[in-house]
Amino acid sequence: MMEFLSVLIPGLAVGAIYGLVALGFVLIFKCSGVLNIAQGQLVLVGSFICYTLSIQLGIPFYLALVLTLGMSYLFGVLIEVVLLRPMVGQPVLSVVMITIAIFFILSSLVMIFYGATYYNYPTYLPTEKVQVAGIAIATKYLWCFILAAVLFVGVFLFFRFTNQGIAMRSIADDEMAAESLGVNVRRLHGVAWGLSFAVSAGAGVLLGTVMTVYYGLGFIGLKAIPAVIVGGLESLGGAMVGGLIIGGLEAVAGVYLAPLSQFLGGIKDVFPYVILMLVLLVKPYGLFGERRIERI
Amino acid sequence: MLVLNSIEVMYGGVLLILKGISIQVPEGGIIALLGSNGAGKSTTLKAISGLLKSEEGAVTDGSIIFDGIRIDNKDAYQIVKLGIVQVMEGRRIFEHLTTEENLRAGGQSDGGSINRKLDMVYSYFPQLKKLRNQVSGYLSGGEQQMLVIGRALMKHPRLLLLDEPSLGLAPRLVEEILGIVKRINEDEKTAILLVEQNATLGLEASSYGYVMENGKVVLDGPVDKLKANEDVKEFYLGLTEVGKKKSYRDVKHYTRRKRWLA
Amino acid sequence: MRRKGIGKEWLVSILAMMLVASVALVGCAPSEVPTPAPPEAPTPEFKGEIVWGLITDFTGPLAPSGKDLTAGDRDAIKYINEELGGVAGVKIEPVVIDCAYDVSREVAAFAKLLDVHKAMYVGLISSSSVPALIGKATEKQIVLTGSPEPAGLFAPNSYFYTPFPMWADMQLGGLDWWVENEWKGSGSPRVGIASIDAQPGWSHAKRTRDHCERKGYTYVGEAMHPVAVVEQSAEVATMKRLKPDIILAVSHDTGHLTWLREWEASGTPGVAQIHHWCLLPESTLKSAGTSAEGVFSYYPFRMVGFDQDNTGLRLLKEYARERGWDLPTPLYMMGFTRTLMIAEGMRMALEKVGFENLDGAAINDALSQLKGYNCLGLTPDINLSPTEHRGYEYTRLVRILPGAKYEPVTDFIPVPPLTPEEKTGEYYKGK
Amino acid sequence: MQLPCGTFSTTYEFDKAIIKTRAHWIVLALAITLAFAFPTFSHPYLIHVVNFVFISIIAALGLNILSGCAGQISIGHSAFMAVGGYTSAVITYTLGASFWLALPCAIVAAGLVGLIFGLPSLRLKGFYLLLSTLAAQFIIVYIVAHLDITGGLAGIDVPYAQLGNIVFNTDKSFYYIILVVLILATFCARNLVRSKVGRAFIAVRDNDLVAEVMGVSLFRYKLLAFFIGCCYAGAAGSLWAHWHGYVCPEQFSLMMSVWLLGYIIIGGMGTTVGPFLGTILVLGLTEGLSTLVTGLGTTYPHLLDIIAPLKDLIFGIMLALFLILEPRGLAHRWYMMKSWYSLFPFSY
Repeated sequence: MMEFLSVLIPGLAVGAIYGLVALGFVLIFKCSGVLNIAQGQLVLVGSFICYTLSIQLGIPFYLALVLTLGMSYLFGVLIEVVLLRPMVGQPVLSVVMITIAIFFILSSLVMIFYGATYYNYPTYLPTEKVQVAGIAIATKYLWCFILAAVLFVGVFLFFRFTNQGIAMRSIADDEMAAESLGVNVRRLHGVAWGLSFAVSAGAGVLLGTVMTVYYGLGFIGLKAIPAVIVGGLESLGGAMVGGLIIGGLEAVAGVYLAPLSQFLGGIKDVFPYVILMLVLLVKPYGLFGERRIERI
Repeated sequence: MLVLNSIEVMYGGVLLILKGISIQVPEGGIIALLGSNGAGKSTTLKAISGLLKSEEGAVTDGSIIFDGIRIDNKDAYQIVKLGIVQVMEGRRIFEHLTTEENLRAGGQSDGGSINRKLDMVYSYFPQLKKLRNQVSGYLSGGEQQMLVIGRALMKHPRLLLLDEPSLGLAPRLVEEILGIVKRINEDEKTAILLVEQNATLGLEASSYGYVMENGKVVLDGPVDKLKANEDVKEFYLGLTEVGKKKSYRDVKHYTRRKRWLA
Repeated sequence: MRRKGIGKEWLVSILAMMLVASVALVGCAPSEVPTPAPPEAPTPEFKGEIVWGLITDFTGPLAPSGKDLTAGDRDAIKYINEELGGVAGVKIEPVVIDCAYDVSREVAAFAKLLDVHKAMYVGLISSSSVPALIGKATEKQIVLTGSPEPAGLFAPNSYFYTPFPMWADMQLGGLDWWVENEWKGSGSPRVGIASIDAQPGWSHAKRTRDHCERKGYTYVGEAMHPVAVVEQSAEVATMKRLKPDIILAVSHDTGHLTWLREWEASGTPGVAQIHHWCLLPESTLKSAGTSAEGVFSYYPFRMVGFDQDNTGLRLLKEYARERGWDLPTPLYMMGFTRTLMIAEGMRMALEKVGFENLDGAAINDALSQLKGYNCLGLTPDINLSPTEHRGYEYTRLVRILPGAKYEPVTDFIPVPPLTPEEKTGEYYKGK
Repeated sequence: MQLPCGTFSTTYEFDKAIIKTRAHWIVLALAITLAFAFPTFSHPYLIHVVNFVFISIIAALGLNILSGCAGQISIGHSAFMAVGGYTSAVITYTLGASFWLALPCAIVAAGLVGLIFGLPSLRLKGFYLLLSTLAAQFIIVYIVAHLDITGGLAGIDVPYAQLGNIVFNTDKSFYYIILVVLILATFCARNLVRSKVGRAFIAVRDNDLVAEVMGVSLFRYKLLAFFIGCCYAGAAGSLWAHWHGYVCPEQFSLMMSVWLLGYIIIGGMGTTVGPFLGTILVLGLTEGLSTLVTGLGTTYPHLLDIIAPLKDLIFGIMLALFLILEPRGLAHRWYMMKSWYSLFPFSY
């Protein structure tokens, strides 16, 4: 049991990061109906912004973190204005392709400015281990939970109780009707991208502190997709729960399934997708997804 | 208050839908816009409320003036700020939001206490208050229609554009809703531009009417005069003598007359 | 047609500006070479030119390796052209194609190098392209080099060469040394493998399993992680469950020593003995932090140490300084040495058949006769033969010290010989 | 589609025909002759590129039937190519059968695996389906990478196709096989859309609820769409394997699936000409940029590690620009040009 927990908890911590990325994904999908393939690249860019601010410019870490969130917000809005806005009213798959263009643009920009090298954040988070119920857990994992939770709760409250949040949810349901009520749809799409970028950047900073910052961090965008599906494409809370489920199960599968047979070696990598398939077969709209209320 | 000066609307740069429409809505009046399917009624409303733009449509000629301000180049949210709110055809509720969230989604940016506005809406539609925490997608058709009208009311509009509120509703419900609309018109001094396919209903509720055909206004006048018009009787109110064979001359007469009118 | 809002022109101009700006920024961005190299003065004394193709990764998951490897290739070519006057008077003209770890693009690049650029030798980087191209290279008689992956090395009449032993050879040589000299426990040592979930990783696991069986060690299992994913807490947990005494970390360079950080963070006291192939640049050591201390690793360059002095090392130090490095990186060294080795083969071929008759088959013939060549003193003697395309068969170990330093602990130790079975390509398929 | 001036449909046969005028027949005959003659005058490397483009087009045609016509968007198409490629490889390498037997087997095998992964489509729509096919991508590639019969991650050396004494081991000779398959594939794809099945697909795409009410069996047609689409992928995969002479799991990457979808979106969904135009545009652009970068790299070697990612940047920006200016795909522009041509000189 002890051993199981010591496997599970780091898995969940990574899952919290997946959850944050998934949250960013859902934010964009919910508000503008765009499936953002480049979500992982937002994480990557966020991580590097924080690196530049805190290491290269020497700004204190926590200030740099806040600045990163702010700058990412602005970048998100910029991306929306320059690339997504002209696509309003166009076939939805063309808009998805635009996000692939964003994928290329962002990852190549990172390559150009930072090169294919590894960067390390100095250890900001406390490094000592804490004993939780007899298991030694690195504090950085606990910090993952805490920071992820803070960001998530912030987004959740925003959506639940602010007028802007409700307006954004209304756009998700019926964009034109929202427009007819005076909701400035375009501006809110920008806000959605900004928020999404900020949340992803938060995930990027967490990843950076837990691991190494490098141009390949975008891989996490792919891991967020099973998390999103398990949670349900439109559900903010679902994204977080999905992330935790995927992260936890992935770690458990990697440790307990892989050694069972040669065939299962490397199962960790596809296990999230197996879960994805299973969830979709049982609950086609994820655990918390919105079933389209359809009438002919 | 609202003046449409011979506007033309084009979709996608090729499809001319409105070919010179002129309409006036006076302060506090109820105006009916009648016409059959595809006559361009909904397009006229969207041209006023600025919703055309998200459908690749544009006002290509003429002007729309509201209180002396030209609005045909403004975005939807700016027009709503000026006090024109459209209730779209087909009960476009936000189906995953609760009733109250639906109302709040409309009632944001223009100051004023939301609670007071909510109370106002609930006073017109007491049924909605009972359903305030229900997910609106599961409301009945009539309740949904009430919700969309209530949602528009949250903006305290000076002009309400109502698109086919009767669509797919039982006659009794339609009457109830139209009654409430009339009350809103009287109490709140909201002018109303009512689009109806059901001409009987439309003419009953309003004081002045326009008849549209093929992107043009072919006939207009005070309701009484319209009701008396032979063509309106025949083509919109269905009051032609049953069983009598229509002669080719009648048809010719109608088209000639329409051409003359336009 | 247009909606209102953003005009087309506006958008185009913004994007054009972004493009110009990024190009400008790129122009200003500090590159690793402080000043652009002056255009080479035309050197008329060359007898002719030979095109060398380099298929590499500047983008994609192997980009860090590709960058260094190709830098090594290019510097060696520069050295040959500028200092030696070419290979027997013939200039080498490199053509570099970036393929971003995409096999089909590598196959296309190979065709392009042959058909368009008329290359006479192709240097590869990724391990997966070796089996994809080995057949074609042999058909078209083009000498290939690449990372020393088994699947290509044992194909019959192969045109694939490497100056080095295979990764697993060195690893097992190191393992044997460690068991003899450092293993303090009783009974048989428990050996585990932490590697990439890709072909090299699995063939290492297979060979290690068989090697342990022969030597009487206990093989406890493996923890495989995807290429290019640094986060490896689950692999660490797997490894902890297996309770190994020694971990052979055949991590990809992207895995680095961050594995060790995870190991330490997992709360396990003490560090396992890790064998980590080849990459020990300072940045890697720093990313591992204190957790790497005491770990055994291969001598990063798998060659002679920097404590020695010879032409090759002086040359490397000079080039490294030009690139702003303290010491050349391992992959840079790999590119440098493989280029020297191929050039030597080419020189022999040129002497035998002359420039006019030079072709891939002649280079291949000459290369397979190479004996006792040590890459300007950078490697032990390389001996190739028509049936054995691996170069030298030695390895060296270092111990990592505090402060991102390391010290050599062995001299060259021979790697265990391959069994006949391990010399077949089939052995490396599957698991 | 508009007919040229002065041409009218006077019989049912004429109305149904795809090619209606003599000029069309001549153009088609010329195009096919040109395609067959192409290797005789082309640069060898160009043949390699064209082979790659043609194989991609075959796969894209299948994806177009699945996603463009039947609306079942898939982002795991290259995994079905892997099924085809591996089936073909195992049959020829392990069992020693000939390519001509392996190709149909590969087609059917990919179709059958497609059926399995098509099952969720009965309950899933839109992006949920898209993402479930992402699972197909990872799971299939994982399986072929970890089975012993498929050679694991080391892959399989696939024997070349052989017909009598002719061995199709060069780009030039294999070009003809690819071309024949491509022509057959195009013929089938073009006609499928016009058949009962094609109309059912379109009904399912546009509103599956209504389609079902009108008597289109969703179960049947959705699965059929997956079967047909994946058969095309299987053919492409098999050709790919025998052309390269080698298969490994890394060849069938997620990026390739994304690009297959990209080809048909850029080309124009639901049209037969779309996959052609989209594939040619994207692959042409990639090839052009790669050549540019290679050239620049030779001139400015010290800037290579910046120039290389710049290629991706330019690619991304051009892609975005293209989508913004031509969001409905190239096929849309193609039809506009065609109707302009057939209506010339009266443009209305």
